[in-house]
Amino acid sequence: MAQQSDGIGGLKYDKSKKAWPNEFNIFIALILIVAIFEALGQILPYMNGQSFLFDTQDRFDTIFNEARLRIIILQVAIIGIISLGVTQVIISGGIDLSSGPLVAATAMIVMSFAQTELVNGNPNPKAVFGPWAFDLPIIVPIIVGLAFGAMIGAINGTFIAFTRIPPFIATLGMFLICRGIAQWWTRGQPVSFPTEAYAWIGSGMMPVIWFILLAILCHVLLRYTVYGKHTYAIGSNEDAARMSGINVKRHKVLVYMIASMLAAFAAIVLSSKNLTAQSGMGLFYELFAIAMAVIGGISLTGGRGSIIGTVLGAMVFGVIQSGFTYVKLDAYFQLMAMGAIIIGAVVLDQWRQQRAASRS
Amino acid sequence: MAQQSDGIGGLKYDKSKKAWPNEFNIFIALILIVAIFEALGQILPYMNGQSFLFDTQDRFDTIFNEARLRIIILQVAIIGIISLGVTQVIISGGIDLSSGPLVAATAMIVMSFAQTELVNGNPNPKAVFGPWAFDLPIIVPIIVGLAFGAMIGAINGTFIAFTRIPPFIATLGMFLICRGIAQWWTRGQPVSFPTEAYAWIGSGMMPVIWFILLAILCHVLLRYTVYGKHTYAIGSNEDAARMSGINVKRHKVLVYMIASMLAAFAAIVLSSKNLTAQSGMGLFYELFAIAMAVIGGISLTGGRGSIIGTVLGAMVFGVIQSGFTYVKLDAYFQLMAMGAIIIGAVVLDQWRQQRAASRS
Amino acid sequence: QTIGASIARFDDNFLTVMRNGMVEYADGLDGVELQVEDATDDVAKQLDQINNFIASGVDAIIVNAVDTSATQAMTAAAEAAGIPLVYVNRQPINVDDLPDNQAFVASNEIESGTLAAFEACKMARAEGLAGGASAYILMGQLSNQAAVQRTKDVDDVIGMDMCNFISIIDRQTANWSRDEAQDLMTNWMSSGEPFDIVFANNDEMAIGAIQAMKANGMSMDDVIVVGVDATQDALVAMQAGDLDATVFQDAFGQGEGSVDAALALARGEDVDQKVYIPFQLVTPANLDEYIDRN
Amino acid sequence: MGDIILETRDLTKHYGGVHALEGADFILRKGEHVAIMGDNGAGKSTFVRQITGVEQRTRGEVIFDGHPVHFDGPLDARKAGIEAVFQTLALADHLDVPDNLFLGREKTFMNWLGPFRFLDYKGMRQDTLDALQKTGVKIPNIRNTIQNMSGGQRQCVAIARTASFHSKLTIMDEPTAALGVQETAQVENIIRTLKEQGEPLILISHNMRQVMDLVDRIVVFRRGRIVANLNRDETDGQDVVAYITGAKTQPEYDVEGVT
Amino acid sequence: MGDIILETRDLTKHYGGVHALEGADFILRKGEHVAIMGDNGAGKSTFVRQITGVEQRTRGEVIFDGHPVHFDGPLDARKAGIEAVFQTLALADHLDVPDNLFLGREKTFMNWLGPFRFLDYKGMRQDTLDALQKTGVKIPNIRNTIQNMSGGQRQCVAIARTASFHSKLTIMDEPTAALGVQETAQVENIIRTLKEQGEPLILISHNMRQVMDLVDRIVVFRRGRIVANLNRDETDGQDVVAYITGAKTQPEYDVEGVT
Ligand SMILES: Nc1ncnc2c1ncn2[C@@H]1O[C@H](COP(=O)(O)OP(=O)(O)OP(=O)(O)O)[C@@H](O)[C@H]1O
Ligand SMILES: Nc1ncnc2c1ncn2[C@@H]1O[C@H](COP(=O)(O)OP(=O)(O)OP(=O)(O)O)[C@@H](O)[C@H]1O
Ligand SMILES: [Mg+2]
Ligand SMILES: [Mg+2]
Repeated sequence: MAQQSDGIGGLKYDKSKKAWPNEFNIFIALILIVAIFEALGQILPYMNGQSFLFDTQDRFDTIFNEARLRIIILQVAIIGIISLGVTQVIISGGIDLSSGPLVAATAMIVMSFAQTELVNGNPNPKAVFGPWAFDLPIIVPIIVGLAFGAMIGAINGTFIAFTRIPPFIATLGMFLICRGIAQWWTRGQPVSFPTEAYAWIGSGMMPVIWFILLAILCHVLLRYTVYGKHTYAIGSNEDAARMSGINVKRHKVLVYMIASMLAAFAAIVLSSKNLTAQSGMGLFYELFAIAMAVIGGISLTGGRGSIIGTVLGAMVFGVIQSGFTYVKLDAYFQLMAMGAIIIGAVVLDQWRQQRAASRS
Repeated sequence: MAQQSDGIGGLKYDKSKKAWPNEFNIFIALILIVAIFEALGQILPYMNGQSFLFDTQDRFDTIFNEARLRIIILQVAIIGIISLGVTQVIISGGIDLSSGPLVAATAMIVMSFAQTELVNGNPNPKAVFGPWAFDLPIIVPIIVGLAFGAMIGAINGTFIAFTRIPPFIATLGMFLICRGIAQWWTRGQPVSFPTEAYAWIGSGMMPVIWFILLAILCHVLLRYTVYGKHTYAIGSNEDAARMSGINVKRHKVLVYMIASMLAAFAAIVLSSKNLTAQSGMGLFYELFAIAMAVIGGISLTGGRGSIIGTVLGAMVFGVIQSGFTYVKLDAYFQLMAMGAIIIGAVVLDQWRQQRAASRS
Repeated sequence: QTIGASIARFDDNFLTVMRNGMVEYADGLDGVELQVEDATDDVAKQLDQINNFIASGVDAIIVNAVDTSATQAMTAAAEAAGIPLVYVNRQPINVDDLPDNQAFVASNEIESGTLAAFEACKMARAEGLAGGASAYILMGQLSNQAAVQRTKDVDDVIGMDMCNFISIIDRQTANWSRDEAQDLMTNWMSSGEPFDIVFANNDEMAIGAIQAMKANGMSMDDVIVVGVDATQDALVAMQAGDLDATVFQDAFGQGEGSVDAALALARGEDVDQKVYIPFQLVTPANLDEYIDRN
Repeated sequence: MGDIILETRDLTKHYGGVHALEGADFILRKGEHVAIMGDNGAGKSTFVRQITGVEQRTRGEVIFDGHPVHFDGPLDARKAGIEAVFQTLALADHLDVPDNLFLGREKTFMNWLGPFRFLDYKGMRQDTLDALQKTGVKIPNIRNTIQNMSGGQRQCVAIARTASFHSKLTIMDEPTAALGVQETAQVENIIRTLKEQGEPLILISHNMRQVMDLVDRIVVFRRGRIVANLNRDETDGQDVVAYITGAKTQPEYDVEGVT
Repeated sequence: MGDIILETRDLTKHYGGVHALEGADFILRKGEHVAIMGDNGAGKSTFVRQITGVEQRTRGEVIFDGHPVHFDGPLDARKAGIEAVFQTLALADHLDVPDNLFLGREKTFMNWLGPFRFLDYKGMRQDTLDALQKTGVKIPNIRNTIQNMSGGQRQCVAIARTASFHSKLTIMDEPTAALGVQETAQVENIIRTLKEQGEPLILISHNMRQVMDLVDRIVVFRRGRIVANLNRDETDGQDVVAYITGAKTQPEYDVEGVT
């Protein structure tokens, strides 16, 4: 892009002082956290010089502890997928608390349509429906799940857009409703034994692949399409967006639908990965999905944030969780340390932003 | 107040069209919900014409089913106390997610200082400290609890005010930290068997009395003191408040301290009522405390809301919970119905507000 | 040797006793390091924790399953990494086809609810209620397997000819919590319907119900209250004559047993793949045997 | 009739007890430029908000281009051909200048993607520079977010947005309030161009010189009512001020109770 | 020296690559009224924000009342005796007029209660009416929230707030931009009263007539730099415009690179 052309009226603008992207801050925080764990491995006597990221026992072909690298991303991929949708909702000035229970409800429903007929040669003991629902093609549960997610999102969005109730309340109500649906579906009984095709969706590193693909898609949507621009505009100033002729109501419905469909897809991957659906699944996922986005630099008042940030935010969680197990931190202290690190990462981000803003 | 004096420049102002207070809407919603339950009692065949609020079996001196009236308030009194503080935080433009785990942590700590020496004549099997901590005067646990609450609140407030991190993140971090403290304090063991004096605090209808007293106090604080005015001003426009010369940082710390002290007091009442403290206590209390305030008409973007609204919001929850048991609703449907009612109450409120705004 | 353990929930009283059993026992052994993680009732998190253990290269893993139908994926993960796995306390769904280096030390959940409910039924008969008795059920978290199972046990017991004089007025969840049970019981009582029995899915809720009934001026001689777990608080309540029956499960012993099994598997030794630990009924009659055990 | 682009009959807006606008009968002919003047709080902006559907009126009729209209929101009004610069400017603070200028009518490609069609950033940037040039404003970097712009820069963006698109009626609520000497002159030029092109305009302004320079007719509001309808050529500044302050009221607007 | 109330030396503010204010040397004497003029985006508001501590400057010195100062925020500035009307007005939208007027210095009783002292609503309401009267604004109901006020009403509230309290220095950033003819005249009266009382003032305005009427001296900003310092009596409108547009620059301010 030609440099001169960004100013008008002949004012000077010093390009060299361009503020660096916010995502950079969180990236630094991530490196820092990894470095700390790596250092702890060397310092703590009981760690016997184990390495966090590197392969000190020659278990893998490369110099990295590949199992560690895999689990770091794998364990946040599913909440990460949810977080992609939550990011869009928050940028549009809303919030979505219903994603955790929605995951549970969707998983229960979807699994009922993904049952296999025979388990180890015996009849499936957990089937929810009759024999017609055995060994259905994999597309059936996926479509059912996405449709259910779209429906919940549409309800959320419609209430928020058309009755103007606060998103916090609409989605808190949906939180309870979805948890109710999840428990009612099989009266609390878990649903297991999916078909092999279904089990493939969340097997191995597949969750990570889905996460990356969807992250790219959402990034493009937000940055390069009208959909994204309007999402930012509504979050920045809803009245202005309306006065500028954006159909704010319709757009909000769309945003919540996309978010809920992502959560529903996360539910599919989750139930496939665990080979079971349980009505208690997804506990606190909504909070962690929001936290990932916020660590990624999103503003909860809307109008700012990015998918790249959210992905980095998810990575922070992944590193923390793995790191804690690695340094054998007591579970009680894990909670405390995770709380402290979340606060610390955002403090660092804020501090850099402020310094950047006041830089000469 | 003289009517003429509220206009300036001789403009006409039609006093008769004064908009009624927002709290009125939620009051109407409350009446409506009670009426629905009362009607269900008459309609549903298995209810045998039982009444929700009235004494059809001549068990009480008055025409009311006094047991019902008592439990309606009793079961929300403790979350209600938390909600009083959350209300102030939200009015100031913040949010407090840490109150639920704070209740757990405070209860654990406080109970350790409220142990009795003998249980059924046997030595107390749950004592956390040595004999020096047996049968301490009741003031000791209370002061320890409030001091702990004040400390947590001060930390929350300090981070939010001085490092400018979003309140959502600061208090989410504190959420994890407090849950960690609660579990670490006794490694997850519950603490029971308090002294008789301590047991008095939450016995019988005492929780309701505390709730009412504290609600009055908070109402006066918010409506009639400088503290309250500044809280509203900061929530309405933080920059304006700062430019007007309010010490925004100091004030925020104060608001979070008050909120956390209220939550700590709620923990004292709760552990006394239950005669036990457990690390899992207070699950979802933060969400319900926020929901009560929002149902009471608070705006999550700050600057608006009132204690009267929050108290009415708490009552709505109490009525719903009692009503569900009364009509023997299936547990699965309870969750769904509660979600629907929360949404419905706020929709009603919004709808009335909009009608009031566009009234001719 | 390093053992990684994932416990379903740290906030659970019973599991806390079991966990402490594991920790204390491991502390006493030389050269054994036990790392305990909290799965916070989240199946997915539990699977991630196992994978983290694998990444750290532990010698054996102990799992107290959040959801016993989610054990297939865990078994597969551990098997692929070649690390021994021991299920404790809750019987995994794939118990019959565990690989050689996996085992379980657990109780059969069906027993616990049945023992308590049946004892309540017998007591009611003894008190001359055989002509008809009404009861409430306090359920645990609906998403939790134990809650679903124990509630079903009650239904099964009152479905038997001997106990079908009992009718259930209402069943609601109090989420394992003493506080919610208190409020729920008070709500029930405010309708004024008379009742004779309270079945609680765990002791905490039984105690909550007892507290509510006492606050309402009811005599605890007139109601039969049964719970499950035999926690300290419950046994004290039984001493005071408030609680009528509960069910004891050797939490401490299970904890120790699981560590032993894990160590043995890690050394490549043969172990019993299935170790059942029976539930035991606790009533005021045999209360003294259990008072110091959990 | 055919030459009337906008007419309001008995247009009224009450906010609770505040009678912000009371029985406004107003006519705008095609190609005509009319100024609305009046004290602060006289109801000028309220009048505009009722016409553009930002708020729903208490009673009265709005007839636009021959048809009675009842816009649900500014989106409808714009679709019908009304462009407005609101006093509150209506800009999205976290977006940059091109984004704001094209908000709601972005240049795009691959339009078959519906709401997910792609943005033509390059095209919009070039058009933005052209549009801003006309207002004479100086902006060091149009990629900066609007929240970092000075008061006058913001106002110029809002004006450029309106001026860049053809419309049947343009409404500007105090467009030059925050503008400097040069920028004001430029915006007045934009308005003159509109006049030449025959596009009708409603201009709200407190600037007597500007009004006298630019418009054909002046309508004066006082305390929510129209109190005068003056041809520019038959009046002067002092006369208009007399109507604004209440020293005079035209007989046809002299309703009982209005002083 | 003793008669200088405010001096800035090399006051500079960069926002990233935007050089909004560059090396401003400025002097204000006690009792003096100075106007700052300049195009949109010239850096006038930025200058005010650095003095009052709303933002932290990139470099330079501010000497107020004989002492170098470095205010952490407007609270500090106000405590030191600087009252300012900001261009963004800084009002709390959900509060009513008296609340806004007294924000940060409420009338109270039972003051020993510290932050929990009680508000004297009655007293504040009366004082509000008196203060607003001076601005000539009309407001139907001062108990309405600020968000429901018209642009001019809001501005009058902000001015009344500043004018109600004595100070060592008053700064007004485009105070009459949104005001009607009558209200503007009233606010100009307020400024004259300040002059009579010997209170110094910095007035930012784009209104040439107003500036010529009211102040002693005019300082012109262009592209972040001061380019002229003119005594009112020795200049005229055309001359000032020449400095604003860049047709002229005073030799002492002619730095290389500024055009
Ligand atoms: N939403 C609202 N609620 C209550 N009163 C309102 C509302 N909006 C405007 N008003 C009142 O209506 C009256 C007219 O306001 P309006 O904004 O139309 O004035 P205006 O003529 O545009 O003034 P200005 O020149 O200051 O912009 C004012 O007294 C104002 O306080
Ligand atoms: N926070 C900021 N970040 C980046 N640039 C800024 C920021 N604030 C102001 N600017 C830029 O600094 C320059 C000076 O702005 P300033 O607000 O001081 O102008 P002004 O002289 O007050 O103009 P006006 O007459 O329009 O109010 C403008 O080009 C503006 O875009
Ligand atoms: Mg206006
Ligand atoms: Mg300015």
